[in-house]
Amino acid sequence: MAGFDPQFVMAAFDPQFLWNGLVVGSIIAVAALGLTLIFGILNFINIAYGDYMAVGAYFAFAANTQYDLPIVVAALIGMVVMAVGALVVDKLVFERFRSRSAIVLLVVSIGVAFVLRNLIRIVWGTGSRRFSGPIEAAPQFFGIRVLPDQVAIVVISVAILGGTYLLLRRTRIGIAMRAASDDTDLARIRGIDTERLVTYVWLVGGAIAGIAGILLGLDAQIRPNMGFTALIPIFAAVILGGIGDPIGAVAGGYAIGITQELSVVVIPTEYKPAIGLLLLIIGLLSKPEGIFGEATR
Amino acid sequence: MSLLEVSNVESGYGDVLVLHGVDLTVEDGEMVSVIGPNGAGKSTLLKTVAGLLEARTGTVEFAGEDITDTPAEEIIYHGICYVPQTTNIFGNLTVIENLKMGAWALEDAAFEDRVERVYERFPVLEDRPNQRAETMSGGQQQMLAMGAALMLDPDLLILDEPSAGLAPRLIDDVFEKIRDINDSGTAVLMVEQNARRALREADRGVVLELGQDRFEGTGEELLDSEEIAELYLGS
Amino acid sequence: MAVGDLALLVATIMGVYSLLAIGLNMHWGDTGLLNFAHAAFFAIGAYTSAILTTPPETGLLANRTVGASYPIFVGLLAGATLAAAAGVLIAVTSVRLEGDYLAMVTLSFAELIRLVIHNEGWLTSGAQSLKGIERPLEGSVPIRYDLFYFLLVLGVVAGSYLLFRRLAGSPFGRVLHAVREDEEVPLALGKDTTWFKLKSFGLGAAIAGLAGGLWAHYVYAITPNMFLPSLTFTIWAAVIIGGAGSYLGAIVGTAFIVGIRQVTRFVPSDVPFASDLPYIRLVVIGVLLIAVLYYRPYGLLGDEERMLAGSEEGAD
Amino acid sequence: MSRNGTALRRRRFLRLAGGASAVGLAGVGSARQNNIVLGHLAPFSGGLGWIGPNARKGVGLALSEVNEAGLLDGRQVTINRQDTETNPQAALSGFQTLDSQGVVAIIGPSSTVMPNLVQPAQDAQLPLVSTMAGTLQLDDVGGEYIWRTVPSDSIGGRAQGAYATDQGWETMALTFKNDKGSQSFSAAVGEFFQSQGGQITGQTPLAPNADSYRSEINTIRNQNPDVISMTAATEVTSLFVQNFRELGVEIPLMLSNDVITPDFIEQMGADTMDGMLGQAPAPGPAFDNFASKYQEMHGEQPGTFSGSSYDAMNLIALAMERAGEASRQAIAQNLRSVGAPPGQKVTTFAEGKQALANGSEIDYQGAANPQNFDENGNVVGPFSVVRVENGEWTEVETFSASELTQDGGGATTTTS
Repeated sequence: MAGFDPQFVMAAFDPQFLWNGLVVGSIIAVAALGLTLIFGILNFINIAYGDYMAVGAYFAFAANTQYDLPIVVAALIGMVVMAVGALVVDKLVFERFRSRSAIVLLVVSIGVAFVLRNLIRIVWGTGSRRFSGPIEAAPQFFGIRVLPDQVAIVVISVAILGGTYLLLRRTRIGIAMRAASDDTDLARIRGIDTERLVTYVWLVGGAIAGIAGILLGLDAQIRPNMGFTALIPIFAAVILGGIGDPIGAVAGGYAIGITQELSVVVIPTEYKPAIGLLLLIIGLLSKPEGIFGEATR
Repeated sequence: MSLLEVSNVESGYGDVLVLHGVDLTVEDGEMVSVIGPNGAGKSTLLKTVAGLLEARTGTVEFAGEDITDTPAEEIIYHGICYVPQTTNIFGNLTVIENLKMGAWALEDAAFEDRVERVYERFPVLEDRPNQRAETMSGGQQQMLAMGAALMLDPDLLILDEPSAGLAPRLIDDVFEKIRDINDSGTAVLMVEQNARRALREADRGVVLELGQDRFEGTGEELLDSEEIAELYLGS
Repeated sequence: MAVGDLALLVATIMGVYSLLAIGLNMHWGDTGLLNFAHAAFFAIGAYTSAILTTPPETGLLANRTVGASYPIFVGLLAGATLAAAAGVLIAVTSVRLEGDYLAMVTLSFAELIRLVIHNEGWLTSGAQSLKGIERPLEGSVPIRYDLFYFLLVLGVVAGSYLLFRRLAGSPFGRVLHAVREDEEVPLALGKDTTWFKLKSFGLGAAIAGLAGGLWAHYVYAITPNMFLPSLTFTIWAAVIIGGAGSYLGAIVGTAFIVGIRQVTRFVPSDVPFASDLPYIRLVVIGVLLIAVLYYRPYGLLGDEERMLAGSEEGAD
Repeated sequence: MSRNGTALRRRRFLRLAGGASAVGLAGVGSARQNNIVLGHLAPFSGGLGWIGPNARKGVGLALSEVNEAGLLDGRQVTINRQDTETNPQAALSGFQTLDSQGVVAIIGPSSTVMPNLVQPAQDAQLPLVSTMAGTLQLDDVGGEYIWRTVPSDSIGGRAQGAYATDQGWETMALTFKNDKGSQSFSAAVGEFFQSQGGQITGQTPLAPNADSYRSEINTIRNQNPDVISMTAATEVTSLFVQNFRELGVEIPLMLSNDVITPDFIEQMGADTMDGMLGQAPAPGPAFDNFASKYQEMHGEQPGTFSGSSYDAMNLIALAMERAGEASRQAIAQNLRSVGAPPGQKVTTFAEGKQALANGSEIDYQGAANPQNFDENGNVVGPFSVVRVENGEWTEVETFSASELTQDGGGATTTTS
């Protein structure tokens, strides 16, 4: 199916694909930002992160369709629930393993993922859900179909990325987060209570995971395994950007989103998921410190 | 009463004990160098004092207070600032951010004043407040590490191999700064690979071997001792 | 009779999964490698053996044009070999990575392999079941076939158990343990640790491939959905619950997890939440995994054997 | 969408109520001895987990009717339900669990797992009647122990192909969820459409867990077909339709029978669905009666595969009644004769029992289908093409069973 058919070459410059890629990239970028923040300080790969996204989306869904709250309010509820939820999971589980190796924590996070994902299935069933709102043909601008939801996704993403950037650059606590992500021991030597920072990071990272899940649900559907299946491109973004580097993660997110959407031009659609997988592998194998970022380990 | 008093401390990593009962004192305003072969436990000793490692037995007292089990994040509030050998700056942070973190324990209002004083001592930092720390040269990084540690104006500055990996000309600079800091009243406890140099600078030297303090004396005494010269100074 | 069939089926599943757990225990328990590609090795073994022993299909959906009629033992052997080769290939690229990064890379490789199996119908029948897979010696064994097959699997499990246990206690195994504890030490002693890791990866993958072949020739038909990452996670849970480092633990852990699945089938289907049972079961496995890691870091049986291994090493 | 919540709660309530009665029954030891146990093996979780409950409710309705009328002089029938988890290994365990419990027949699962059960069913000589497996892979394996109460995809696919041909559409794009069942159905549509002289512009698989199908839809649009045939279950279809509408594509879209339900229109919105086409087995002769009883019992309209599950349960019970005994052999040997002509047409177990008692042969007319098994255990039946008009699926054309089977089995491929 693929090949150098002129039609495909044309399509490569189709701004529609670029716009779609930008939307998908925005979601991956936000999700990758939360993941890399958490990783930066806690130093373990949290497999359950995708399920945090799903939990955020499902709580927003419940607020939106089961309690008929406006989507904005519902999204805030989803964010808050997941911010607190991430902290609760930490207190219940991860905190007890803080002194253990990153590998043990990774396996523990698999257990957490099992629990969260299947609780979702028990509570909300296995089928897919949508936020309320009609489905309408998207208006066209310069030949690009642009949905209001998509615009919202891009705008909200930029707001969250900008807000987080300011938090990390301009506030004492934000700088401390970056400092602790650089080197926890040195942060402690400076008098920074890293356990308290960990609390803030779970709150911020959990909220970001929640909103990322909501944005994903807004663009696609809400499903119990939505986060798990999104995890590979998100990890790929984090790794391309250099683990623990927020700006790199965001850049990686956009790069992967756009690459993924453009990929259908040259490869059969059924291999679209391979893009994230390949980028993850290549990213880890070629430059562990990331293509856009700096080494932290 | 000494400023720092380490008594019979045992410490180590996991199952491995590195320090087997070490005694050490630092007086007010004194500069003390700890020397000894690789694996003698020099860094372990500093980490134990700084609260990054727990002392299994023994006590650490500072200014009359028992700080033996005080965790690392609280040590600084007692007036001790520790500059580790590796990663002693936050590489991803800018110079000014590193200094801000150095002043974490401080009220915001006092920051401007302190940063001015650090700039005076390390003018190289004033030129590049927004440079990412890890893009600076090794010597500049060492200056930043010390500068950040001095933000709180500590009573005791602990330095782990401040000259490691630096070119000879830069080593002179670093020791000059340390001398300077000590002269302005801050006590210094320093571990050095470069034993001769360290003993020359220090008021007093302590030789550590196999996790125990073997010799102690003024810098000159140790430098003059044939036994020490043969064993540890590689003459 | 029928009760016996069920018991034999469950025991056979336990056997096949035990082989997976034995392979993973070599990776994780002995060598400390985070292999998350185990389902892919299992799949490679299953598909290789099935393709080599099952001629191309006919009919409307028959997109598989590759197939042969080699004897089943050839298929099993080829499956194990190819799985081992895949294991070594993946390891060559990534074994130098730190543990958790290795986990992500191997997981990605596994998903890529599954994607290829799913989409290359000419080779694997793709999303359709590769069906009509023959059972070895069916019709020519003097005992009940299910019993025969169980005994075959049991034999392979016993043989692998003895072999891998022996390997773990041999000088080879001791190097693996040293790599697991602290790679610097064997490196300092002049051991080419990368080579040892590759061998560990290959051996563990080979046994997973063999398990795949045995599975394919038992269940008549295989589909890509049998090889999802959740299978890898399940085997991980089994190894950790059983006790990393202990081959007996790997088998016990597997029996435990397969056992939960089967026992809960006897729950009457009309109790509340009965239709959520598969999910409740996974929640329970998740909680158990965390609890075991917390309360018994070395699993149900891992403690003893690691201590044993330690004393043996100490005696040298 | 807000109805999802209430539907969920209601389901939970029914389940609890069902639990109470089952526990009560289990307490009566003597009644138990006389019980005939049937197995119901279906996906209650995993990829097709949403189908299981439909099947359960269909079986449940037939079960209550059978028990009320009294099978074999009033013996009670109970159901042992096992979940396939949409996964062959779990299905095998479930099958063997049922076998070990001595069930005399199994009401069976979906295409995903059926190929793994064919041989075990034959080995155990245990009749397995699938109520949901349309896959072409089963076309030629049944007739003794393997049966199904849904037509093969080869029949259903022809209805779509035939309708497209009737409309004068010359080119068709195929797109399908990248799984076994959907691929099978889509292949059947394409095969028949080509055999009628149509041209296939491309086949686009849809990855099951994708976050959007926009790029895929763009690819399809670029093929510029006269019609698109899209085969997938609800999840993929809903996202596809959403993206399809958002992108403003105007090409006629034909959906597969999984989504031909009122619920789906309600979920997506009537405006969104307006004008979309679909095909489904035409309701069986007994459908209306079945649907109203179903509504009464479960408080909702029958879902996908509810009818075929109802039929399977009735056919198995009638086979036992005709044989006069509850054994695997008896069921296997009598299924065809109670389903197919000649005989008195009956639509419920009670009618059939009566007729059999009077010494007549019977020809069961099902809710989903006339249920006349061929020599391979397949059923054929009429198919309807439907279109969404004013928020309802409205029949636009029906193809009789003979129209869909007349030109022989494997239609010849005309290369495009």
